[in-house]
Amino acid sequence: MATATKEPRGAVPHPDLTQLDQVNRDVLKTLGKPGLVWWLMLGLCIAGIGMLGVSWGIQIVQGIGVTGLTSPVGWGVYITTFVFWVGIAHSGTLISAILFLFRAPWRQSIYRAAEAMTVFAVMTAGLFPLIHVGRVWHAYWLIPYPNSRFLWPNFRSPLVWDVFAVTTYFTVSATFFYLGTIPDLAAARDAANGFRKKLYKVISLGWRGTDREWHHFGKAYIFLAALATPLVLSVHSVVSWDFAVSIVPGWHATIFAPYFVAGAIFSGVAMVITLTVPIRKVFGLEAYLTTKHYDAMAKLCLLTSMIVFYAYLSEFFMAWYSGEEVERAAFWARLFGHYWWATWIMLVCNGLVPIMLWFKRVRYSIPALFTISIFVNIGMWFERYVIIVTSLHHEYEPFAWGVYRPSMVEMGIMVGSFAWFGFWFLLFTRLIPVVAIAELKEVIPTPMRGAAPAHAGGEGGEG
Amino acid sequence: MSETKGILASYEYVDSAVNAIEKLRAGGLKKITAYMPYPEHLIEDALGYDQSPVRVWTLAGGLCGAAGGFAFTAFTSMDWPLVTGGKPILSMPAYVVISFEMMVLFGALSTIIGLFINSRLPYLKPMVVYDPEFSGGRFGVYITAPPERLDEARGILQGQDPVELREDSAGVAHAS
Amino acid sequence: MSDGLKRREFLKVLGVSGAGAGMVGCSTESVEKLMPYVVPPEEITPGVATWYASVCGECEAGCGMWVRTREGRVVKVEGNPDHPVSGGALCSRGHSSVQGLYNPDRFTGPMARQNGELQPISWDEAEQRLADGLAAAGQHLTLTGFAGPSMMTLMESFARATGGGVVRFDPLADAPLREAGRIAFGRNVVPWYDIEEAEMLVSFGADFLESWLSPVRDARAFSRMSGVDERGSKGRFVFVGSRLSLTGQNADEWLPIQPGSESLVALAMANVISGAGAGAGPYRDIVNAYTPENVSEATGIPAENIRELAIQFAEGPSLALGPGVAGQHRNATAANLAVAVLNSVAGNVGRTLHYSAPQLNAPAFGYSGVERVMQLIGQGVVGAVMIHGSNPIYALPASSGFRAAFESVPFKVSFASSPDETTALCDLVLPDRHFLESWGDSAVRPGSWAIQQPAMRPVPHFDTRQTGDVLLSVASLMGQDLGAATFHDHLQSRWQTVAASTGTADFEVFWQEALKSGVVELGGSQTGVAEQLRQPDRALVFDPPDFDGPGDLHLMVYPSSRFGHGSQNTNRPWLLELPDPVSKITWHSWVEMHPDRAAAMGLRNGDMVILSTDNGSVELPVWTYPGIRENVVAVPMGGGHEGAGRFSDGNGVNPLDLLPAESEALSGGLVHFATKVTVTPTGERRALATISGSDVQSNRPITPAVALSALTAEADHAEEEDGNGPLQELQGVGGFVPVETEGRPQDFPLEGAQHGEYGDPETPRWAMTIDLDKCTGCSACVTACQSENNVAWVGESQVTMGRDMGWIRLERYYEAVDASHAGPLDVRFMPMICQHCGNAPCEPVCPVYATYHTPDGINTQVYNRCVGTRYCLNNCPYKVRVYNWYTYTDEEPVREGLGHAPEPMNWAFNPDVTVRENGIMEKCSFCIHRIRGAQDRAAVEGSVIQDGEIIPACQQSCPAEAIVFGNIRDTRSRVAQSVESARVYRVLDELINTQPAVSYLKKVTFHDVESGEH
Amino acid sequence: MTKRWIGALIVALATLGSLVFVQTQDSSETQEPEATNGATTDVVQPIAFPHNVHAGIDRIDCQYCHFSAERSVDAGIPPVRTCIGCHQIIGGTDERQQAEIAKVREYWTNQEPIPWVRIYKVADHVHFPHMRHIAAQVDCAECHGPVQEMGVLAEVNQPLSMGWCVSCHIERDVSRDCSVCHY
Repeated sequence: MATATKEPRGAVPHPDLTQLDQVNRDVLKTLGKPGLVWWLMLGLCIAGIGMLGVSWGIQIVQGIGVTGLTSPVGWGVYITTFVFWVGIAHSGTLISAILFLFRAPWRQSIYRAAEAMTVFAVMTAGLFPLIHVGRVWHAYWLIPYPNSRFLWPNFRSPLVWDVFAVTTYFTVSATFFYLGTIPDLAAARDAANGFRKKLYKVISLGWRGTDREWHHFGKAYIFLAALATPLVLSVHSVVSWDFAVSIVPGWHATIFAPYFVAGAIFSGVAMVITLTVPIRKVFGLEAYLTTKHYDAMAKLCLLTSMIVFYAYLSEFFMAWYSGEEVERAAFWARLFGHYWWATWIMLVCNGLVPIMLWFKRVRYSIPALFTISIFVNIGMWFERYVIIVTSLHHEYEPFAWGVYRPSMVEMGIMVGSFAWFGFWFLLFTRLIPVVAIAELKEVIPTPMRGAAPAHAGGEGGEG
Repeated sequence: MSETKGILASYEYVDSAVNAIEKLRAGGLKKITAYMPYPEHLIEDALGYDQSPVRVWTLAGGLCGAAGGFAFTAFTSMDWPLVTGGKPILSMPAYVVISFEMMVLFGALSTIIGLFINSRLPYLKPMVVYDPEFSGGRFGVYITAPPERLDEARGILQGQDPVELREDSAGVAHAS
Repeated sequence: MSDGLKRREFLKVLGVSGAGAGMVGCSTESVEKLMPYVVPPEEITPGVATWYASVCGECEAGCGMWVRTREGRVVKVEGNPDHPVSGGALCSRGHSSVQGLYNPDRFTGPMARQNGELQPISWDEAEQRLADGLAAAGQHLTLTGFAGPSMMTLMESFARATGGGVVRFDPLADAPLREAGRIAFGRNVVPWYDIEEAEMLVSFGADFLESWLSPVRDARAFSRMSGVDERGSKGRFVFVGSRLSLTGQNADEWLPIQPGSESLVALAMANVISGAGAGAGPYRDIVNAYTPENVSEATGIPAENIRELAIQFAEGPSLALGPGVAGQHRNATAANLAVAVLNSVAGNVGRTLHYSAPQLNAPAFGYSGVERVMQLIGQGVVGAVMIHGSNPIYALPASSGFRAAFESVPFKVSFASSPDETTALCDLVLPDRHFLESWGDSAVRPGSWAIQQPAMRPVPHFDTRQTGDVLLSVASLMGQDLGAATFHDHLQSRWQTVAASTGTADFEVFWQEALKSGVVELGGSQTGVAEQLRQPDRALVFDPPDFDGPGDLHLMVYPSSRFGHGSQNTNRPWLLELPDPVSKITWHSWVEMHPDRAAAMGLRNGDMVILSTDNGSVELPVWTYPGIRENVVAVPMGGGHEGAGRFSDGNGVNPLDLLPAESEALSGGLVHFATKVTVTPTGERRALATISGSDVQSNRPITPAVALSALTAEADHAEEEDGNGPLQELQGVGGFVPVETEGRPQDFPLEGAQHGEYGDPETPRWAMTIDLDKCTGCSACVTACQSENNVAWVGESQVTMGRDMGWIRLERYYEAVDASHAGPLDVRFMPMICQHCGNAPCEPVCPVYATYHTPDGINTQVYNRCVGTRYCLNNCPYKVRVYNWYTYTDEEPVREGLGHAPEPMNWAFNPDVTVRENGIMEKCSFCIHRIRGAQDRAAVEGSVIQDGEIIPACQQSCPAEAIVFGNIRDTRSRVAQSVESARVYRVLDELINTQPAVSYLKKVTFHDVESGEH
Repeated sequence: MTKRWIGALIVALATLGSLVFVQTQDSSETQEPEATNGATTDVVQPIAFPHNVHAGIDRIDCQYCHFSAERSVDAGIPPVRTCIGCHQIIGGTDERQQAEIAKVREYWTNQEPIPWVRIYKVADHVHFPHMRHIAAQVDCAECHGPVQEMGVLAEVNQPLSMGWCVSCHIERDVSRDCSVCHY
């Protein structure tokens, strides 16, 4: 991507975009009246949320026992799905912040969708720690607040780190997201009328696009990006430490942090592809989300897939090379034990399928990418399932070994979480410009009456 | 300066706006507000901005967050000392995680505050001197000047043949 | 002292003591009433436990027990240290008697059958009916299980007075043993076995650690005999039998003989010892005939193994036991006789077993007695049958036709306190009191008597009367005077004579003393009499008996170590959910098959099969077990109850239906081991409700052992070798150099963590040592812990999922188990409890400090703080943390089939321990309430806690005396000294440096275990 | 533009509300259903027992009736015999007293326990050993208030919240180890 940054403005992939206000017209029309399909999907999502609610209700009333969880497998589908969504949440900020700092010119048209995905994914992930605890009515004890008992949470516990990491990540990425939308909301305001105009008026904070606004906006944006970048890396590192700081064979590995971050970006980018392909079709944004973008994302997928696969292999190698009996047994069980199928799904989806991305033809074929991205999403969910469940079911104490089978309630909640995510994302597509209008204008040719001034070749993106 | 008047010109092209601004400034007319659909730094350069103070906010917020996070974790574990896993009451490495997260959080939040303060957001007054086109494709230059120099200013703006030229009797844009 | 009962006025409402009644987190009671005493009983202080000495009524062994009561309700039973049998310990069945007392399915009052249904009636009416019924019946019979001497005499005198007879009936009659004693030495008794005296023990299938005679006493004696002592000497135990029971698994060597060939091995040994029978007196010819060579064919054991064994046996002092149920075949008496002969020729009679000091269980008629009863009924002589303390309909094989005979009796009466298969047929039920509510006595051997006294007023839910009292009043209704108004008087009058024999002047004093200590030792049981063998007066067949049916799969139906013969007292969740010590299966029945045999038939664990004989068939799942011969399948007794209560009904099958109804020719005992079965797979499967995840250790240092030779050679070196064995191995295959495990139990907390209360060197560090060379895997500790700590039972479905809640997981690992030939046997037992690690992995991961380390070194769990993230469970390498997946302690089950505590079962909750609710993690707390209680007392009295003053429930109940608990910082404490042993190790410590407070002492084997084997 | 302020207001209220919720959750934790925070009570006892008369005017020692306080976890409720011990003779001055005392005698003649209504009770997961607090010279009144002045026993220091216990333990510098009370 570093190569892409040095390309002169305009060489980037919007050859057929010349007019600045054309961008407004194209993008803002996505905010028009939603069609039947949209309503159907929204209904579906609401139904799904209903299922989530009911399942959770049953669990709260009867007890956590309605899950398939048992000893020794104390964590299962819930934590799996939690990690999955946190992972998904990563590519958003990655694309908007890191690629921004790297001046990757292909980010502008996708980062809005990616960031929205991030925010909603964290919102989804945030549900699971609550769903997962045995006494949810006491879950607030994890938050450090002055109370009548003089009690504080235990800051040595990775779960408390999680609380901080995830909430921080949510706050920052939500802020980042909102900040980026302000100028576009203003644009929407100027185009809209009636109720929507009032709405946008409020949420665009009276943005006018004056030099002063833009000046500070740009700086703030850079600093936020600079802060968000380490945050992205830290959040999934912290999540990985939930496992790495434990002594469970299969969890207790130093490679976990980078391995999880790579995995997160991998799944995140795949999810961006999965989400943007339909948007592109439905809203006819081919001019904005061009094959060049997908090529770039595919490359990112390929890279991270290789990192992740390397991590898998190195884990197996370390298990063998350490000669540590328990470790070896755990990984043997992972490959050929009770959960072999999950492991092989993971290896195929995350290691083998992405190999196709080496071929340019595949990278430039939207349907192919869409299919692969689906595979990757499935594979990454199973990666977490494998890490959590297979490690726990085959630990130190042979007499205590046991297996875990997810229950209907868990499945209901897991599926419901996708509905919950979808619900917010659908709202987003109709309320907020899915492509960053203002920033996109930076990468289409500047309207010049005369010859462009000598110094007009500077990089875009720098606000 | 109630008698001050303002003129708003909106341009199709960046360089028109840039030239207008440069000429105005050359003529000592400095009370300029530019409108852009996107951060066009040719214009910013023309207006001659230096570093934004927002970065100070970021730094301050970050430092406070980090320090606060560390102090808080340390305080809570000394407040009711309990040994877990044979670890020291003050398990510094664990607390680093918390203070890092706090640094990012407070850094980010204070950056936003800094931004809002510096760029006068949210903007609450009615948008008299504004053109919806500015969020679309046009570039606006708004100048306020004492009455005796108004014609000069108008001349310069006209010189870059604007799409539109609007007189503003109140000069609100610079009241903020 | 009939006012003795009034003095234990019961507080009518629970929860007076605060804890126990409600749930963690939320207190749900509405306005709560405080019910004070009307007249305060001197010995009861609210909030302080009161103890009563009594005798366990669960089996004939008659263990003396202490009953702990709080505010007048029984909350726990424990062994009475002064009692010769229990010696302070108690088995699982004994502990579960509390659930018998509070069993919700007990009869709520006397019942009479009206138009087919048992309807409640008043006691007066009930007694009147009984009187009339008996008067009308003419001849009547009483069929009774075991009962104390006073009760027996009363029943007999009642029978005499009212024209009837008493038949003492026991499904597992020891008739053959007695008959053998009579033939051999002219003593028709069960001899006193002094296992402790022996250095070489051979059991011919006698399961003396679980169901044979007196398990608790024998377990203690056995562990003392076989446990290695300071001098490094250790008794050897050889098991001769075709199936390894729990007892068998404790053997050092196993001779897997052909079914029914015990007598051959015994005689062949006798042959070797007695010099071809020369020393066998009247048995010389018999013994002479059975040389090891001759029998090796029929027994499947090579001659040299038998010779070797015989030679070791001859060295003495030795002891041969049995045969137990394995010998209950058509030549049972001969088999018992063969063992008697063996003991005799080895010179053990009068040394390690004493016919002169027999165990005074009232002689039981075997099955022949029942046959006689059926005969009389058939002749129509018997107009009424009374059932007491037994459940013949269940306990007798269906083929016996007893049911039909019993039904034909015009007037059928039962004294059972809770419904069972027999009461379902009775016309009149006069529920007896539970033994914890009633008077009684026991005499287990000459010169030692024990009193059974009521520990509480009868549970108010059940309007019961002690059968003794009923008999007396009925007798008077029938115009007979049995010389006492109440059973209490009858008992005292009998004890007058006991008092007299001690020469005590003041009986009242004597009586009070007896009530306090619970046992009276008169001494005078004379031992050391070496009886001589007599000329046999019966025709004897020593050869293996013939078995009915085709094929080669011999069916062994053995008494369960949890339920005994299982015809009674099975309606108890604690027992039903207690993992069987051998199979580790709970709730349901199973059939044991050798893995090879199962594989040959294409069967795996959990495959359903139909066992069928000429007498019947049952369907149950397969459990493959290497400890059983390929030509034997085994099924435990006690399953398949109908109408015996909500918990036991529908669990498993009753294997007795497969047996022929036949009494052994010489003794009249019921023949148990007499048939073969055909096994037909149904193609169905079920998940076994087992707690076992793996039967082998997979090269982990969980239960390492040390060979006796290595230990005695140079203890320290052996220890070194062994301790670092795993590390050296690991380094052998590359990388991995583990951290040095600094930090012994007494070193907690290490430097960094010393702060405030944690810094004080004066604070104790509680620690425990468990001697795996003594542990017999009997699982008494599991139930004791469950009773003491309000540990919930969860139900079959939950156990099947792996959600069992036992705080003690008694692990069982096979090291060397080979049924194909005689050789060393090595089964390791490991009571896995919370290790209270100094570096506990579970603690730092808890986000809310719900688990942390107390200054006195306990890894504690604050139930009400727990939010239930289950992270600690994941991070516990020992997997000793159990989670409340549901609320298992409500009166109603949260879902069908889940654990619950219906009224009055919740009366058994220990008020000192919080009752947990859904979503909370729990685990062994080192019985912290006992520690805190002792500290409270000490603080108030200004005294210092002595070593041994605080005893956790598991140590307290352990018959094998394998557990030691105490403050390890006190160098004089037993626990501190025990960790000095050369055998000491801590589980997984050198792998993950958890620094447990629980140390284990390695099992010692006679065969070589290469250093660091695990 | 006022819209935005309304919005802000709503957000603020929401946050405040949730905090309040959390705090209330917090105290309801140890709250007894019958407990009220004031020093009054609406509990009706079977017998209008005046503590002020017995403990105040008559100066009867608390542990004369609450007999097990110094040697047990429970303070103990006086058996009817203790009451009748005095009230055999003492019949009360005015007829209100006489009426109440008559009830006591009635209970005694019927040999029935008096169903007192419980006032003080810690949550079930808390173990409060009275004897240790007596041994530590903690005056009964420190927890139970000036009983000797109460005609009707009122609930002071209710709910018996953990914070209340802990602050006293901190004050007296005694152990705050969780497992002192929770096991």
